Amino acid sequence: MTVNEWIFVGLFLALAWLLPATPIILAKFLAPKRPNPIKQQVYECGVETMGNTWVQFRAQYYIYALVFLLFDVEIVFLFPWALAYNKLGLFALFEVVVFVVLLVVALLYTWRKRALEWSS
Amino acid sequence: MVPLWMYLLVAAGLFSIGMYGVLARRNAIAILMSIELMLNAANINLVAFWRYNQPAHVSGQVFAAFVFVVAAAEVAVGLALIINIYRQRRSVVADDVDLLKW
Amino acid sequence: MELTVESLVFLLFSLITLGGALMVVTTRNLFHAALFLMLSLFGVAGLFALLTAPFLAGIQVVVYIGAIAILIIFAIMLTPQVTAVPPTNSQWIAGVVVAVVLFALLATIVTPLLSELGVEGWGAVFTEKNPPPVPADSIARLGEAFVDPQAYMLPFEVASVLLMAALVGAVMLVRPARGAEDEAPQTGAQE
Amino acid sequence: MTDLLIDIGLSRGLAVLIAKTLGVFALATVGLLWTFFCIWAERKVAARFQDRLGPNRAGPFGLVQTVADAIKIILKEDIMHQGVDRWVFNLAPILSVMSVLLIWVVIPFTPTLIGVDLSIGVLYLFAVGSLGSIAILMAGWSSNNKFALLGAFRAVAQLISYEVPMALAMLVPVVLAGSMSTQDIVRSQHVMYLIAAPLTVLIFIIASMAELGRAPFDILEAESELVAGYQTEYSGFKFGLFYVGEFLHAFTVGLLIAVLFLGGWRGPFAEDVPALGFVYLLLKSFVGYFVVMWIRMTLPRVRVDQILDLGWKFLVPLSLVNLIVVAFLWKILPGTDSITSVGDALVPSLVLLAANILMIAGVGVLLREEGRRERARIMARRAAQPVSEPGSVADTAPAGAGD
Repeated sequence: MTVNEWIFVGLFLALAWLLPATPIILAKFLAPKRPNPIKQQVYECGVETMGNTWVQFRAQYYIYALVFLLFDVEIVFLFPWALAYNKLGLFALFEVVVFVVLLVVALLYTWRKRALEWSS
Repeated sequence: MVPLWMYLLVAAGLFSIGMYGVLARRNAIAILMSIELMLNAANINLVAFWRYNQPAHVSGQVFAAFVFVVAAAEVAVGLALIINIYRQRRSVVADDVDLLKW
Repeated sequence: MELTVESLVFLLFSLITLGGALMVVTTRNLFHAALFLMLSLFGVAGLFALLTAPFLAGIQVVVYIGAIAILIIFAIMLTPQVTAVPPTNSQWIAGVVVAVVLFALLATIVTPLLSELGVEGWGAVFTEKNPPPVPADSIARLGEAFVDPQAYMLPFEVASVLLMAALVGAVMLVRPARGAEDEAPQTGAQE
Repeated sequence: MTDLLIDIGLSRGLAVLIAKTLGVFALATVGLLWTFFCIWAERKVAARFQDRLGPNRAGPFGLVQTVADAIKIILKEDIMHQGVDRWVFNLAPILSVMSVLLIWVVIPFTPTLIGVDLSIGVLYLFAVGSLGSIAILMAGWSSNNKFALLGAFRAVAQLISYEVPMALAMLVPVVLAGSMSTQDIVRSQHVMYLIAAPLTVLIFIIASMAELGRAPFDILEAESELVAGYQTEYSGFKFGLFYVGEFLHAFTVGLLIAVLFLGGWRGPFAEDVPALGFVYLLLKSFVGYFVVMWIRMTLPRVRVDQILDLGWKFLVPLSLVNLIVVAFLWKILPGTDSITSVGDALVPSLVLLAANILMIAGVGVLLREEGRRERARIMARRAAQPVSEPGSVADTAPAGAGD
């Protein structure tokens, strides 16, 4: 485990985006550009758009993101456990079961409270 | 490697920026983001000290990992509070929420 | 500081981190602030990778960029005042002063500047440059430590309890009140 | 490569840097060009599924069709309508392609050819996978369009819901191999993990389909509801990049299935002739890719609430149970911590296979019961109120035909 293994990833991040960016830049020179006010309107099935785009969203989205965040953190903790699994005893598995069950209880709570319904 | 104090300096800068954000931003969500910056500054310090002083021990990494848990819980509940307040008062400006102030 | 590849990379990631952070606290547009927050936290992930903590770098991206940032953006959309309010409040000058003073204090404590100038007894000197290498099985050891009753078993389980409490509490707060649907949108369509 | 550069008189550091830079460009270029072939292959397969011929004019078997399409799309006007957030708008398609290309960094093509064998390989896959949702949010937000924004939000809700079962499925190979490095996972598959963990593979495929945002999970761009979702305002090559990203992702799912569950480059003589390993990997990933296409061509679109329910109320609990059962059996079976040959791995794999079949049967029974209850509920509702629900026609419309 060294820092060096990241050199390739770093270089990839630094350079590889140039490839998808090239056609965009190329298109800037090649593609025609004849803007007019009607063409530049926001697309809304031919109707002129009304009001602000940033309409208020339902809280449902937030609840899904919330459950996701907490499960995400849990999974991240499972990774080192899975890595060391062969060296650990059955007791370690039991601990992880407790760890997982606690969060599943929270999921069940959310479920029972009907917060995980799309149309509440 | 670069000397340890450079990492600490970056963390100090990040913490100060976060501090400014907490003090000066009006929007409660922006304040929460600034708090995230401060938590990250603390995390940089934890990891840097672990790396430079006791890389053979796991404690530093373990603590940093628990900071992630706390950060996640804090953001989840904090944003939920903000959303709830927004519902009741139609505002996310932290100064408007002064019911408990005297 | 001699110019090695490592120090250059360090400099780059520090600039990303601090620059992104500065934009977070100064940008007017909250959505942009959230994007800059991601950039800044990505810089921190880079610093972790540079500190030979690849696992933490991975978590940083998964948890912060993949989850927390999305949660923040969702919350921004739920409270649509993206650019409506001025970004700073009346005490922003005081905020600048506090932040600058704090930074100056911390900087004098952590950098060897003062001890080089001859001031003794102020701050510690953190000039270690060549720490011992990180053991190759560091992540596996982390996994063992999490479930070892002698080490971090209790915090590990408590972390799960904390997550559970956070989830239940946050769902309780956000869940739309039954029946009384007070979410009449003032801007029209509601998805 | 590095040695060659040192021989012609470069310093070691510079030589490594140049070699790696070339590697980066080679990998990214091959990845992107490969997409051309994937698009052609998918169109051909889709055509066969729908009893058509597919592209057959440009070049032999229509192979050059995609190139022609690319040239056409690059010459299209790139419309920047009013109110877009320029920077974010332009960055989103690039990020969308990058989030897929970055996966290729840790794919072991042969025993020796791999971008970099990260020690946290699988966690890296998980981390990179989450970048895609950021790209979608950026695209939807910067478009200043209600359809785009709603589409982006639905898409992200779907993506994040399926990231959890996907990560839990990826944990199973980590448990079995005792390593997060993709190369180690391939090396330790003396018997493919498909045998040991078929349920995991199923979960992985379903979750990946949802991550792809393809039929039956294509509410991201449900034409009948949201125009084109978050891509609504994109035109010209920026739209093309989203398109490329989607097809590249579809093939990458095949690659991941091959690497994590089908033994990657493993096969007869692959250790001795690395090129052979590459061929095996390609064949295996086309198997995975074909399954993905097959599902896409066959199943109709699922409603948004059904998608989220399927994710949270079915796949997440199932994948947690699956992970724990596999881990438990792996622990109590003797000799699983020192597997070095096919013989060592065979017995535990078969036991796990039996357990998996039991689990799948159990899940099947549960699903049947649930299906019956659901049907009874619908019948009861129908009886109470004979008018058919509005909107149900659009919701169950089959997915768009071939592209």
